[in-house]
Amino acid sequence: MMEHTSKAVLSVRNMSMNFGGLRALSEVDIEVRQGEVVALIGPNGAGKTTFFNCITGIYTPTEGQVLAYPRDGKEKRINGMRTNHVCELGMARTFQNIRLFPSMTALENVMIGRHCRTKTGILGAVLRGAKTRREEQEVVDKSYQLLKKVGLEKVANEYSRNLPYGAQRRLEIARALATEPFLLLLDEPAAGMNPQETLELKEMVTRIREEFQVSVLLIEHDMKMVMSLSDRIYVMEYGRVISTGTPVEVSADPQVIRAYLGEESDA
Amino acid sequence: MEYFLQLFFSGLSRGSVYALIALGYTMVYGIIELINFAHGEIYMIGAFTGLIVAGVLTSLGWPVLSILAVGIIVSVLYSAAYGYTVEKIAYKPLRNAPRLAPLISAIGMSILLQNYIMLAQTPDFLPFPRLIPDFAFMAPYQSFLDTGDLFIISTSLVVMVALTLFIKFTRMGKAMRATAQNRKMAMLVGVNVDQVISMTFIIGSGLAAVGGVLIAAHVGQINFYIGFIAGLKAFTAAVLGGIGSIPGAVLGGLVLGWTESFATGYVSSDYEDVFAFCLLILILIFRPAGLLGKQRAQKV
Amino acid sequence: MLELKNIDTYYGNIQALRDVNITIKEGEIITLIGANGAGKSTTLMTICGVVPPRRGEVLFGGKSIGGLSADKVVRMGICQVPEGRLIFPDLTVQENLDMGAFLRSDKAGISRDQDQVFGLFPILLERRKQLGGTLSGGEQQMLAISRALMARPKLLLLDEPSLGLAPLIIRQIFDIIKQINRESNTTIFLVEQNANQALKVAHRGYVMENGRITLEDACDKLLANDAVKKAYLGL
Amino acid sequence: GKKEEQKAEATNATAPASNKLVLGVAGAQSGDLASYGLPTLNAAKLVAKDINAKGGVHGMQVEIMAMDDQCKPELATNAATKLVSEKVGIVIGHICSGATKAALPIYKDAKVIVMSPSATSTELTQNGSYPNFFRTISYDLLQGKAAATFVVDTLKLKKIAVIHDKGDYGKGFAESAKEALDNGKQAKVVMFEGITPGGVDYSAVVQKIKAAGADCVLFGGYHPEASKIVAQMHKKGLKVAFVSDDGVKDDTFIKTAGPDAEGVYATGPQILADNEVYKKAVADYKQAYGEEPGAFFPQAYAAAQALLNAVDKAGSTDYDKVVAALRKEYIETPVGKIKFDDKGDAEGVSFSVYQVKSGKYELVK
Amino acid sequence: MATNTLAANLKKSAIAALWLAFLTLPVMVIRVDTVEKTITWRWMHLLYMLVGSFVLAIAWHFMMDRRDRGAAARETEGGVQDSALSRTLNNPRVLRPLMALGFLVAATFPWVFSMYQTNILVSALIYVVLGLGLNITVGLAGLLDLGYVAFYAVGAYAYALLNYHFHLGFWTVLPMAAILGSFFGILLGFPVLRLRGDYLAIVTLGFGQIVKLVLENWNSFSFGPSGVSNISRPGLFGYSYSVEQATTYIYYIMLALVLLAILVTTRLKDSRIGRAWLALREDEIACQAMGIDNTRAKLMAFSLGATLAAVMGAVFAAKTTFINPASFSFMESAMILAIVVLGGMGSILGVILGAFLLILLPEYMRAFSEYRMLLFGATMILVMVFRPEGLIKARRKVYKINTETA
Ligand SMILES: Nc1ncnc2c1ncn2[C@@H]1O[C@H](COP(=O)(O)OP(=O)(O)OP(=O)(O)O)[C@@H](O)[C@H]1O
Ligand SMILES: Nc1ncnc2c1ncn2[C@@H]1O[C@H](COP(=O)(O)OP(=O)(O)OP(=O)(O)O)[C@@H](O)[C@H]1O
Ligand SMILES: [Mg+2]
Ligand SMILES: [Mg+2]
Repeated sequence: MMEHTSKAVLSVRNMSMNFGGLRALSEVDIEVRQGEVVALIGPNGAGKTTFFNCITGIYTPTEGQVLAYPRDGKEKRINGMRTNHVCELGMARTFQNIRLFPSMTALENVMIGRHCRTKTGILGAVLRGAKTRREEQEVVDKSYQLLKKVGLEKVANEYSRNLPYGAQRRLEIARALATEPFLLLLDEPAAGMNPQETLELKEMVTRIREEFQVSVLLIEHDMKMVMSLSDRIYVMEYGRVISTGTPVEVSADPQVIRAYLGEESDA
Repeated sequence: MEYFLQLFFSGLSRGSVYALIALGYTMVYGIIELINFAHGEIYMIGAFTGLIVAGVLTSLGWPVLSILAVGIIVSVLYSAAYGYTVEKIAYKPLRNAPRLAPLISAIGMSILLQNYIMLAQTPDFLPFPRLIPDFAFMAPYQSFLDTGDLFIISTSLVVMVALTLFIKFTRMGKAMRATAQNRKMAMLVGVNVDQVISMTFIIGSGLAAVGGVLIAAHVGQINFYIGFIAGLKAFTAAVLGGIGSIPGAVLGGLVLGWTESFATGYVSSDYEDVFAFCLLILILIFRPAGLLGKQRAQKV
Repeated sequence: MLELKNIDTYYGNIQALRDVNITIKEGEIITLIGANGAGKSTTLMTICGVVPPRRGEVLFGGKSIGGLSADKVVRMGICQVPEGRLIFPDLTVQENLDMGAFLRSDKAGISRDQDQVFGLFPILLERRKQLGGTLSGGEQQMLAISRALMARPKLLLLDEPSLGLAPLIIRQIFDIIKQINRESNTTIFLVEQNANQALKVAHRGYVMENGRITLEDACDKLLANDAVKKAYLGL
Repeated sequence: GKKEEQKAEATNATAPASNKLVLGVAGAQSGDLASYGLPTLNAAKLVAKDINAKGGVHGMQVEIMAMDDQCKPELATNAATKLVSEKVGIVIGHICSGATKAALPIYKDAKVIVMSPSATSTELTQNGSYPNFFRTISYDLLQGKAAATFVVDTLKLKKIAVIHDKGDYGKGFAESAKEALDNGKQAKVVMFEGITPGGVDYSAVVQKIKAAGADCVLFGGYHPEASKIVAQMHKKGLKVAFVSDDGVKDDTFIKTAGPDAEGVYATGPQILADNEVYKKAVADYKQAYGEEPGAFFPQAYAAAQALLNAVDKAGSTDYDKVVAALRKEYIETPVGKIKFDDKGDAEGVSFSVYQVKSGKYELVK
Repeated sequence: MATNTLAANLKKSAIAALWLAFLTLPVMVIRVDTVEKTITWRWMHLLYMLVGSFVLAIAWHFMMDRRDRGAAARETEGGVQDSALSRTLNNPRVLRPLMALGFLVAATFPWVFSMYQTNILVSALIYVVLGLGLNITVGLAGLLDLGYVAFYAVGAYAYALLNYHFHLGFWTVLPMAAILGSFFGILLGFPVLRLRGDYLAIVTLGFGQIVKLVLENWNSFSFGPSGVSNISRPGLFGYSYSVEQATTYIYYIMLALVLLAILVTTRLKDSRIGRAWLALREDEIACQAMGIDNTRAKLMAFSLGATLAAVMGAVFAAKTTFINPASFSFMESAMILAIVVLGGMGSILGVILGAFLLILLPEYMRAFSEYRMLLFGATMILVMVFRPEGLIKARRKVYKINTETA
């Protein structure tokens, strides 16, 4: 487990989000520190995905501060920043309802992730000089390596829409990694996987964290995975953070048990 | 003030013409998301059928209003049959094709139908009998609004209400809405998607025919090309109001009519269409789904 | 009640099901487990007529339904909760439920079932007027299940009903499955990743690998099977 | 290859190799303007049939080669090159001024004689750049002037609303008329505006005319719009003179406008009521096609007659000879007894003003 | 079995024929004159319809069976859904010699064929480039543009007016037209950034109409509906030449431009930018979330497409020497779109084929005179029904993976 004193990479203060009359998030404070795996759990409709949407620029939070600390260490306020800039900054996400590019191959999907780290413009593409060709080959190679990391190198040339659900989830992770993030945001990565596959996924996430030096913020309903993977957990209900702490602390919190885990714990 | 009112009513009568055609447009679009370029041609065929019926019945000496009624009924039946057939030939085989394929086949169908009517009938303009009599009680208001305008406006409104109720409350209407949103899912709750789509075309085309006969009777002339121009305008109206929305089609038609009318009245008719399209662009910039269109539920 | 005989199904040139045989008796809960991409969802889609089989027969109540279109199959009393929360995004929660009862005309029964569904998932009652597309993932899943329940099918096909649900709700879902099976004698065909739970509620289970059925047994036996334990239960 | 073609051309020019004379007919034969192009084609067919029945032109049977251009300039150049490639020496067309302008340089280069029944753009003949171009219709400038003169001098009206259909023809007429009115200084143009052709409703513009206090509407354009406007003028209680152009001087106008057509003035080529050729041509048309001839039919008929007559008189399709014959030989046509001046306009074609009286256009004295 | 299906087909066709005859009955048989109050009955037409539609229906059903069977066969045999045509054309062994042949024909064309043939080929080539340009916007980036012809008009008028007022030559104006085109592309691009799918379509359609209307009405600027005539043909070092020579010259200019356009579009398609467009087309939200600037990508697609259109506009004006607003109607945009879709969206070879089909077909159908547009419409429907992916399916680049690195 990481030291708690390491510096923050994401710090959300007092954030709220309203949809018309519905307050989906209210006064949420969440912090992710360097190298941590932080989990966000809570009942359905608690506002977890909305939280992701708010910090990645898909929604603009109604109130509050979202501060990010990219690798260069400078603090950046990112409320309402455009999604692509957030991604460029180094926060990449996956989606709860998978959003791959269905009629592109697995490899191409990952290559899209490289877009913001490469430079070729129109003129370069048309002239296709040595530099462009080099960059292009680099994109292909890097993407392939990433596919390998998530165990999809065999289906590199399959259309992503034809991949099974579980593979699509892993592909989304590879695509996100291709953007070289410092913070990886995973929305229910284990959904649709069986316990065995979930186990493998857990190991994969651990490996990725080590290898790419990323912090991970994770939404997940699979308690076994959450409890064994995360350093810290935030629990949300009705748009509020109701509990926070280490897995052990949280799973003993009676409020969490009432709202989310239920009495008997046989997961 | 009088001038303003005159322009207002001019816009109203013009707009209700657009509205009447836009209703069918929006309906078909709402279900299969196809800009059915052949819709204007169905409208034109409705008008031609009406003309032929009127010609035959006039020679038999029928009274005007009953000719109008029979003319509308026959041309509704015929246009509906055309709509049904067009769907079967040009769109149904393309259900699973890329999205633009049916659009192109719709353009092809539009060209085909235009030339078919041109060859079978005449390229020239044909006078359409004045089937809508001028009611005496409208005489004092005629400089604002005549009986024909009244007919068209009230038909649009009646059709709008009827369609809205139909879609909201009947089983077929519900099936249509479900099909519109997710075809696979609609199938899984037991909707016969083929039947729903056919039905949509039948209703939409029937409406086009009502419009065709009424408008032709009002304007007094038809040729094979009227559908194309009317179709473009009606399509614009449908989008303006929020495509797929039934009241939106009527509102869009009226707004378009008023824009053109006021642009003509206060600026110049040289640029009436420029105003209309600029308004369209402006509205869509601020309301990307049209005036009454619902923004698609987008959640990630 | 439902019988799949030697089913082969293809997506284009990819064969997804190979010689699949499954039998479901009236009143049973049957579960189908398998890895990602094994062909579980395809099996359900084949039963419903969305992806027709290239070879083999699908019998429902003794009648062949292999070539029927989806809506006809639904009319015969088979209803599916598809994978990935296919709901109507621009219909409200209420309208989504009404669509579930599309083929029914008994008003009283419908409103009774609706009350029951709202009883099961009170959050849906709260969100009744909200558009389906703006619900949270879990709420959408609940809605999809509820919509299928509204159809009062004879045979209910569930494709990963626990997907994206909170632990509390998952437990509740499996209770509901047992309950509707018991109370209204609905036959249930359950596809689940959560094999542990699925094998606990079901009577019999099938295991699928690469489009083939590799194992078929009573659930307690499968739970004890080492291969199953290792591959699907993560033990 | 090229050489053979050139040789063929050479032989073609001196003595026709085959026993036929090809007459090209180019214009809108499909698309939205087909109703202006098809009567021309039919007229040419009728004339050819007539002449062929009489043994042809110097023993050559006349054959019609139809070329559709939909009134689009690019298609017109295609049609023109096609006709040039086919070694056609005489062409009737094109229908629209725009298409004609696009096609003429090609014909000019290949020395093909072109005669339009309907392209009225003033510059086509008046700026002298197309010696190979002739027409059996007079041009916008004269027609606009004629209409303006009539409004001012005969009708003695003072406040004129000039309306047009934004088209080449209609706007050309309207502009000429406006210019004549402005120059004349006796009447005032109170409004000058274009309407959108094909519209369903022109009541807004009618209200505007009313508000402008005009005592005369001068309309440049074609009959479909004209009939809608007069109908709406009557409905909105605007009872002022309606004066229009040749595009409206058409029986279809009277048919479509019905009672509203009564009293409408239109300028048009003078066709004398006792013109036997005209009567015969119309009768033939009715017999052959079972309907009234459409727009520009008399002019097209005249063009076909004039061209074939010139070839006949010239003895061959030789360019210079035919041009000379066109300039010299008079011929009786539906539009009167005509020959062509140096610029290519038909002499003897002038404009008169007609008025609809009890369902017929009658010459206004 | 075979006779059985034949019998079934005949029966279906008979029913279809009866139905069509019924449908066409009023329009085909009756002609009324409501003023003279006369009615003409043309019963012969009914007979033609019956026979004609019976024959057509048989052919239709036959083709439909083949299509469905073909689809089934492809599924079982495991071939990727490529048609025989695209397979053959995508096979390098066939493609190379074919391209060589094509090049040879292209290079010598004006010397072998008549001026007419050259002339319509130039038209077709213009549409090839227009198609390639629209293919960027619609085919690659997925932005349905129904007002594409506006940019074509911009280029044409740019040359026509600059030539008229300032006597600027073709070669001077060509780059200016390109710049103007891309400027207009961005101008249109901005307001429509937020719009999706068909809303985009209607706004672009509106934009096209606005440009046309302005050209029609703004007399002092554009000479209104009467257009600009006597536009100079492209200059050749002050050398003067005949129409025929000019056609040949323009032909070669066009050939070079086509090759350039092909080069640009192929390279862009397989580049970083091309991939971004593809992603944009598939899922805008995910695309942006993966760090692609949607705004930039869209504007780039719009302005590149517009640039090509504007360049073609200048060539068009130089070729016809006369332009008027009527040449830039909505139907023209629809035609260019049809070229792209009919040929095969995203496929460059397809676009070329599509342009040839749609531009040359009506020309060669001149023999059918009045019926040509009828047949043309029918062809569009048939091609789409029997080849919904277009004549040639776009081919995906296969990436070479360098496993050693990293
Ligand atoms: N665009 C929107 N409009 C209206 N309500 C919304 C919108 N997006 C989310 N909501 C509502 O906000 C609440 C929070 O949704 P959110 O998707 O964040 O839940 P969640 O915690 O991710 O749940 P789950 O675990 O089920 O995915 C839900 O009740 C949902 O209905
Ligand atoms: N539309 C499609 N086109 C082509 N192949 C498909 C399609 N849908 C599924 N497949 C393939 O068919 C196989 C079976 O897929 P299916 O969705 O039935 O698996 P599953 O068992 O439901 O997996 P999961 O647990 O991930 O949902 C997979 O290999 C998949 O790649
Ligand atoms: Mg969520
Ligand atoms: Mg599945």
